[in-house]
Amino acid sequence: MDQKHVHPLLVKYARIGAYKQPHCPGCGNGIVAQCMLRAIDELKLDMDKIVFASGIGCSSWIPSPLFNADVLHTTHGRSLAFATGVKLSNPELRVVVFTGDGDSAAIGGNHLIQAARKNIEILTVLVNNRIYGMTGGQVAPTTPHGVKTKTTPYGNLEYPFDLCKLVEAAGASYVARWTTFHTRQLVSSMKKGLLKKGFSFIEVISQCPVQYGTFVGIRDPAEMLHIFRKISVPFEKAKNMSREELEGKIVIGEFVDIERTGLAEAYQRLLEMMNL
Amino acid sequence: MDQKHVHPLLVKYARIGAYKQPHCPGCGNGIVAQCMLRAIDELKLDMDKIVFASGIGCSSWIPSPLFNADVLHTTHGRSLAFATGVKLSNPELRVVVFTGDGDSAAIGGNHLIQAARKNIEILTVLVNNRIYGMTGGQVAPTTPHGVKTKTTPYGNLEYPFDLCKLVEAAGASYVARWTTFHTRQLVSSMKKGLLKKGFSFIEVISQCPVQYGTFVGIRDPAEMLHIFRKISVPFEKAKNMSREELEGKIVIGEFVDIERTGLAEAYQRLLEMMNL
Amino acid sequence: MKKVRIHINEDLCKGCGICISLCPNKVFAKSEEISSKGVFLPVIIHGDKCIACRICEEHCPDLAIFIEAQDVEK
Amino acid sequence: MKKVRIHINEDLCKGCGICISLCPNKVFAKSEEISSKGVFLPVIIHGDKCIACRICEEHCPDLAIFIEAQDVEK
Amino acid sequence: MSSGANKIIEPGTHFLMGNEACALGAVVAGCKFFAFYPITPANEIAEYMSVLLPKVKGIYIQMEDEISSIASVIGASWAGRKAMTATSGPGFTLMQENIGYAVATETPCVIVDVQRCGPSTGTPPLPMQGDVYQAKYGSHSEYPIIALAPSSVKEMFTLTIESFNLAEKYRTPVILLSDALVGHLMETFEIPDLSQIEIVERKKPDKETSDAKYFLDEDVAPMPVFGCGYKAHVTGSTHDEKGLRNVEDPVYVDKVVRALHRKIEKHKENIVKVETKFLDDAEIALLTYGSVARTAIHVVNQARKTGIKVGIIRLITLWPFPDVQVQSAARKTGRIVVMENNLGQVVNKVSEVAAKYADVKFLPPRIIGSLHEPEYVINFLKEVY
Amino acid sequence: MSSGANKIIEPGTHFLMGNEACALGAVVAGCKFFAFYPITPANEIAEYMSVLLPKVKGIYIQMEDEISSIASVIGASWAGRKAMTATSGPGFTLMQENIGYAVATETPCVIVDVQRCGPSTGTPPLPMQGDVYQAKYGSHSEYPIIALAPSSVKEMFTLTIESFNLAEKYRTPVILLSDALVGHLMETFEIPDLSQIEIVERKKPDKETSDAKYFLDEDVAPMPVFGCGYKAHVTGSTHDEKGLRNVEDPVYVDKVVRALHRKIEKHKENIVKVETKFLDDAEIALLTYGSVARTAIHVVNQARKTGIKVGIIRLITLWPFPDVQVQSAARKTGRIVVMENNLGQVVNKVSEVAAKYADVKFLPPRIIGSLHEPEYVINFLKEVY
Amino acid sequence: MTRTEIIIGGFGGQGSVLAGVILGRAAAYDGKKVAQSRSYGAEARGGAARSEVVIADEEIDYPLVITADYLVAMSQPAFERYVSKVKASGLVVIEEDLVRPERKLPENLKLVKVPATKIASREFGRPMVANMVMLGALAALTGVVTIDSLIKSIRASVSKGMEEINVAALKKGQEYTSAMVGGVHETS
Amino acid sequence: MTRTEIIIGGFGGQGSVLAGVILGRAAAYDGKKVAQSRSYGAEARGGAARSEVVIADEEIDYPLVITADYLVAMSQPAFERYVSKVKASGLVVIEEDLVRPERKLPENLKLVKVPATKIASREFGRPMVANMVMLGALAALTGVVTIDSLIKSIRASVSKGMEEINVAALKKGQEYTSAMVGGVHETS
Ligand SMILES: Cc1ncc(C[n+]2csc(CCOP(=O)(O)OP(=O)(O)O)c2C)c(N)n1
Ligand SMILES: Cc1ncc(C[n+]2csc(CCOP(=O)(O)OP(=O)(O)O)c2C)c(N)n1
Ligand code: SF4
Ligand code: SF4
Ligand code: SF4
Ligand code: SF4
Ligand code: SF4
Ligand code: SF4
Ligand SMILES: [Mg+2]
Ligand SMILES: [Mg+2]
Repeated sequence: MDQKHVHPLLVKYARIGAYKQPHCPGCGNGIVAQCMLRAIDELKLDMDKIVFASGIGCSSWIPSPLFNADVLHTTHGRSLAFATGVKLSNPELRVVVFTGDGDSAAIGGNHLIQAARKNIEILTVLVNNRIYGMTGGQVAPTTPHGVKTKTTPYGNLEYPFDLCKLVEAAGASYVARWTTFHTRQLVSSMKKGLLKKGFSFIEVISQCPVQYGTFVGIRDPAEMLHIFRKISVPFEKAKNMSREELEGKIVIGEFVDIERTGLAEAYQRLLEMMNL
Repeated sequence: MDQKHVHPLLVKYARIGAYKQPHCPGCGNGIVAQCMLRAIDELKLDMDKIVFASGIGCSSWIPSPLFNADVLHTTHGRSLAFATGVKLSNPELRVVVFTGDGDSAAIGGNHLIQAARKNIEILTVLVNNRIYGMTGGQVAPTTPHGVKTKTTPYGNLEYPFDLCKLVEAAGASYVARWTTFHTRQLVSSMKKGLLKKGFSFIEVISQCPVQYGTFVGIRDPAEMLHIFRKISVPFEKAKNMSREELEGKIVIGEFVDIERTGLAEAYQRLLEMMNL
Repeated sequence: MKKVRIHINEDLCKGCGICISLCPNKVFAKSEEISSKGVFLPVIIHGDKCIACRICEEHCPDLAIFIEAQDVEK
Repeated sequence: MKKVRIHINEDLCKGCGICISLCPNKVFAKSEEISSKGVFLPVIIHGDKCIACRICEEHCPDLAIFIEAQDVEK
Repeated sequence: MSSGANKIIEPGTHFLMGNEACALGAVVAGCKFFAFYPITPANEIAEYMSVLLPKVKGIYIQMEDEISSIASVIGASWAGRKAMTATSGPGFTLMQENIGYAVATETPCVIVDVQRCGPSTGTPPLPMQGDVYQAKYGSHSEYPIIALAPSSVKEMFTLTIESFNLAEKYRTPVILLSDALVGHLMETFEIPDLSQIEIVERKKPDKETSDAKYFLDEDVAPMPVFGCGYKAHVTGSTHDEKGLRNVEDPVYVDKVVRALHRKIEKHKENIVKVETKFLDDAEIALLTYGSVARTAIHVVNQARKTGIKVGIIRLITLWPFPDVQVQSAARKTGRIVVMENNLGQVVNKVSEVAAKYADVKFLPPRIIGSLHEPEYVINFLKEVY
Repeated sequence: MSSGANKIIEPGTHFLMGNEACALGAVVAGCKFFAFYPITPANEIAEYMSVLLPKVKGIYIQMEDEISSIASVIGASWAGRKAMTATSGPGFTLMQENIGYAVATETPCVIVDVQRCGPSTGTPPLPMQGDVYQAKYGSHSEYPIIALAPSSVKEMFTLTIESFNLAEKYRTPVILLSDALVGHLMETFEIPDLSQIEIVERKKPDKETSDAKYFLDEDVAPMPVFGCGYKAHVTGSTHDEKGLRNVEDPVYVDKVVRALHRKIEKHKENIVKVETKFLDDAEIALLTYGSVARTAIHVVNQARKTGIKVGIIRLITLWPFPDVQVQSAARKTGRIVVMENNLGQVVNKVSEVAAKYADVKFLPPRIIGSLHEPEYVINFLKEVY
Repeated sequence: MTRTEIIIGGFGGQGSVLAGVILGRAAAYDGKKVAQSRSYGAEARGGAARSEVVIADEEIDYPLVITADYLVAMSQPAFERYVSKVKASGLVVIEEDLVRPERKLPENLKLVKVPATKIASREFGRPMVANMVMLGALAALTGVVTIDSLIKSIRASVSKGMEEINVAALKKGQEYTSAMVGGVHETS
Repeated sequence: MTRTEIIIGGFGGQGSVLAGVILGRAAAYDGKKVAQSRSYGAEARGGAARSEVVIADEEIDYPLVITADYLVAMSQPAFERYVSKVKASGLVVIEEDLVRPERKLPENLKLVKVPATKIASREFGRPMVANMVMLGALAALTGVVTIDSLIKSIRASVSKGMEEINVAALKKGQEYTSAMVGGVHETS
């Protein structure tokens, strides 16, 4: 490929031969990928000391194969459990998990809350497109009430998770939500998460023009980004809004940012004590 | 057995030949069992229209085989998923799940939060003895920080879940916590839960004199009940206490009590609409 | 006043001692003899002090104890 | 003032139109021709209006577009 | 509960995807509960079920994973509904613990496994026949199972119905072992008048029985339904005929394991189905099943024209294994070539039961994960012939 | 990393439970990561590991379930640690998806399955040998596995070490198929000087290689370790030698499936171990493994005294199946009696490979879930002799 | 036994699979036995998609294409990959602007070029219906299915509201090629 | 081959398993080969518990009891269940207050009664150490292991702080029966 026209972040951080993103045209996952590379670049982190883990789903292809680093593309829903083994084994490695709303809010829900409770030093980026993208548009535990999908032809009878609230209740050290429109805030959150010594969770509301878009009648990815901008409400402002006012809105911002000893560090302390 | 000396609740509600509780002497699970039978008795419910489901663990033996009703003793951690199938299939049945902190806060954590999110009309009684009782005293996701157990010989490095907070964040309609000392409050909560048209969750902090008791050095079940009484703080009072003041305390009370359409009812409405 | 009968079921009781310890009026004591099932049963030592509060009954994990109480004329 | 170069990588671009739609200054338009890969690429129609805000770059899902900007003397 | 299928299905020629035919078959069989977790290449079954079921008062629910999907199916079955789930490889693996529970508790239900390429995540949209042994041995310990292998869209319809019938008749989970090829294939096929299709309904116990034994019968015990006063006690722990747990004495383990096997062994003759063609004068038999049978049938038709005396034995039932039928084919032909889309599974069973009677050869596809090409098979036959 | 085991283990006579011996063996082998979810009858392995590991800078972690236990073990292995988990029936079932992942990604790790009575929850503290086929076929699709069966406390120690050695040598998960009897048995046995025990260390790739191929080697590819600049790409999807995903073309499926099998087949001779006794002049061979072998050895010792010419072939390796050795025993004796604590698993493999050469009979225990009693076996032998 | 085999291939998103389904269903309406199969890339995304249709008068045993009678190629990779599967004297219909057949053409193959995407964009503003243009062309050139059945099939297969535009595109394809019937380009 | 087989049985919680472990470890200290196995009720709870110990000079093949030389019975059910496994001329030691041997006794069995729980309660206020009293009695009556090894074994087996009381209980059992050696009750 003509390197002249290749994005500097790709030249610097992409696996050779993996420049081409594996996602559909206009998919938000690529935006998230770019934000992560930018965060790493701005922090000047060594890619050789980061492990990227992911599960199964479109969002789980963000680092795989694009990122030129150690990449652990695992089974559906289990990436956080794999990542826990990596982090405990070598606490000097930074561990970043990319996952989807099906991957970590459906089948992997337990690993998500347990990782938060354990406060294991992992940054988790959950790309929430409110649908199962990869398998073709089935309802997810994040799909809004009433929405028709491939498997809710008469409308979704269930209610979606507020994932940030859930992860906060489970004990995470850092919790934030942005959309793929809010790339700069997202990069800055990612930088915080990369440096945090505890479990960090960033939910990114993302467009899936091909599946979710089809069901809600908005197939244009750019239009989705415009809508994200319009319906996003900063956390601070949302506090003073009623439940009705918040209907259909996306509350964005940083919800939690506390300090508590992470599990890998606690374990290292134990080892030091035992092996004096 | 000499029926004269048999507890009236056993005569009325116990399976023939199952009068003898399968738990260790002084175990809190029996107290929870009695409270449930009392709640049913006070509400004059028909046992033939209640299904009791449970997982695997000492606490999962509460209805099995004692309760003379339909009992579904399932696999470890999965009782809520089985119960969901029962409830959706026959919404006229009341469904009650007994589970443990290992059963539903470790392996079954996902099913717990999903059931809460779906707001399926099931009453879940989680007996939290802060340990794996049945398997012999290993650390649980509810074991307090620092406690030594069979598998944390140097002290627990992790932090316990606040299960009520977690289930609330997931979307439950009714959430309460009591201890085995608070039998009357527990009975009254159970009555509410039995009548609730949404997901109800009652956490009961319970004594396990044989396993947990051994590790914390309190093997006398009565002493544990006295301690529960002492360290319990009503929710309303706890609101005004600092994090430090609450250290080592048990916050008891009703945390959530709201109305939201349950999933089984929503499904019934859909069926009615479709089959007009 | 109440006429109270305390029933202890020796087949079910596991000798945990909860009833003994929780009774506000110290109605029970622990037996000194081991039963054929290897259990030290509670024995009623102050039956007359029982006020039928049912604390013992409600906290017995084995439903091995219950109170029959009848109101009687004073 | 800035000297700006907009790079569009035709091998990577999938023609999603995000850059076209998000650019505050309408620098791009959609090509009328289908590329050999079946894609309608963005074309620069008002390159001079670009202020190097990088909104297009940061929102391109395929890292197919980026801005080279140099400060130049006025 | 009537199936209500006549409201939504017309007899006559249909052009459907295998997965859709499966959904239709389920509804015809009286399926009233379907739980699912999305996975390629099984999704179309669910998508169609989500449309169909509410029309016949059935329940479609998407669960948080495959473990809970099969769990809710078992719960639904005890609540009296005919129930099914569908999945593929990784999901089938996750279901195994509760499939074992269903076997142990004698819970009728149907599990469709639309096999894809593995191991692990593998290649989801491509077909393979790697889960044959897993269907029987995927859950720990020892238990019997029934598994059927459809070869066509038509059989996705008929064998789904048969799966329900067997499940209800013998109180057991039944596995429909399809694959990505048959699942995604669209074909024309005929649906007869629904009244001509045999549908088996569950046998319920008399209410009067005081000493109720709902499990581990000499034959098949009638099955109580929750909410009807049976006071059923259902457990995956070792139990007695009343369903009550005994986890002290190996005698009970022995009883459970043997009773579960006896139930299926006893009725094996009624369960097992194979299809044979040209076997009578065959000097070589192609033994095959599922999608691969399509090549085999083609090859046999072609080969006969060129004078090669080859016959076919197509296993419709994979478990319990059709040993009698395979042995008879072995005796008849003396030479068996096993064709399957894997590195050798059914061929092991064939050797086990028939190596004494026939020379058993194995022919995997040229490229695992694809159908055997007719030419490739014919060349192989010419070589060995 | 040095195992550090000499800090905590004295050579000489030990009186330990099988599960404890397993933990000790793991530490001696250099295990530095152990993840677990409690389950009877495997708990003592974990309890001892939680005490031992921190003393040798190892990690003990209790995870939220078995799925995450094996997941974290795989993660730890890629981070460079020798890693193990232990479980029993239901937990082994739940681990299967990720065991398949470990096979597909060529991740060394050890899984101890202390088998208990099933099916389903069954009877946890009692022994059974129900998981033999599951060890090979429990995960979907087709893959090879290595599984060993210890017969004594001593072998819980030695074969745990052997499991690690094989895992590291061949980049594969290895299953130690123990059972509740051997796991909970306490026995005296000797631990030699640790320097006399062979420990295999992982082969790492040269850093210089520009065109790094870390997977699907003709033999066994060296394994990159995370954090060292290898930029490894590890996926359970179908992949090429570089680990990069290709989920379009069946050619890649074929390549993965065959390469994984080739790796084990190629070294089968070095992997497979059986123990034979009195076979030379035997007129009948007892074929057995694991705890049941204890009865068989006893019986053979007794029978020889009464003139019954019976020999024994004890399988130490169950997978890959020792077909050559079994066939040789079959040829020698002409009669094989298979003894195992189930309704017939290894006996199927024996028939498959040896029915042509010997009469194969199956002898389950009198009561499934318990050891064969010596008298029962002797009576059987007298009958068939 | 009559047995006609068709391959339709293109980029993911061009609707090759849907075209195969519509073709198959049309043949079914014509009273034929039909087997239609598909292949596409990983789960949802896909870089390439292919549809195979086998049409016969009797039961179809082997359901995949053995040697194709017709190939419809809407992308260069699809053309290159499948052209070798077309039998001698078979017909290849290509998307004129997306396929450059120069190099890879075996002898005796008949080749027809259709600017389907251009037609679809120009006439309907919807490049996605290029697949129907191609289908119309194929039907007109070969008569493998009747146009009536194709129209019925489109109505039964596409999402509500999209029926007429698809039918119209089909007809455009039919028109574009019907002039050529009997006189298609020979392999160069 | 010398092979001595012992069964120790009782209610769950009486420490039959621990007694077996201590006995086995003591035999190991004596230089013997030992196999000790256990059985107890469902996972933690247990209504009954049993320990089997096989002691030999050579490698032990079959590790379970075939016919017991000695039975230590601390509960009625344990006695009734295992007494038939004791070989003719074997020895049975029973907890005097918890086992009523009247009915089930085969001929030729030697029987010794020890009021172990009473001794444990009376002397130490801890009924749980009755198992050590029984073990002391068994060792004194049979010499199957040395008392020194038993004491060492107790120290290595019980939880910290509980060593001395267990050793003391062992000695009480030893004392109680040592007078009897050679003159134990014959089966009535
Ligand atoms: C055990 C298992 N079940 C199901 C699947 C099929 N599957 C692949 S991706 C996926 C869901 C993807 O949804 P999400 O995590 O939201 O990712 P997205 O594609 O939407 O980014 C599923 C269910 C699988 N691979 N493994
Ligand atoms: C899949 C599976 N894993 C592990 C077990 C073993 N097991 C039985 S009960 C239990 C935990 C019990 O803990 P909890 O739920 O807290 O119940 P408790 O006994 O404390 O009441 C476990 C891990 C099992 N039965 N199944
Ligand atoms: S299906 Fe949706 S989430 Fe997946 S790659 Fe396509 S647009 Fe993105
Ligand atoms: S182990 Fe603990 S929780 Fe279980 S029955 Fe005994 S006391 Fe109760
Ligand atoms: S509380 Fe119940 S079990 Fe405990 S001692 Fe009293 S009567 Fe017995
Ligand atoms: S009822 Fe109250 S007063 Fe009477 S014995 Fe029980 S606890 Fe004591
Ligand atoms: S945003 Fe990127 S992929 Fe989309 S049209 Fe612009 S350059 Fe192409
Ligand atoms: S940098 Fe800003 S102004 Fe320039 S083209 Fe991109 S979006 Fe438009
Ligand atoms: Mg998603
Ligand atoms: Mg617990």
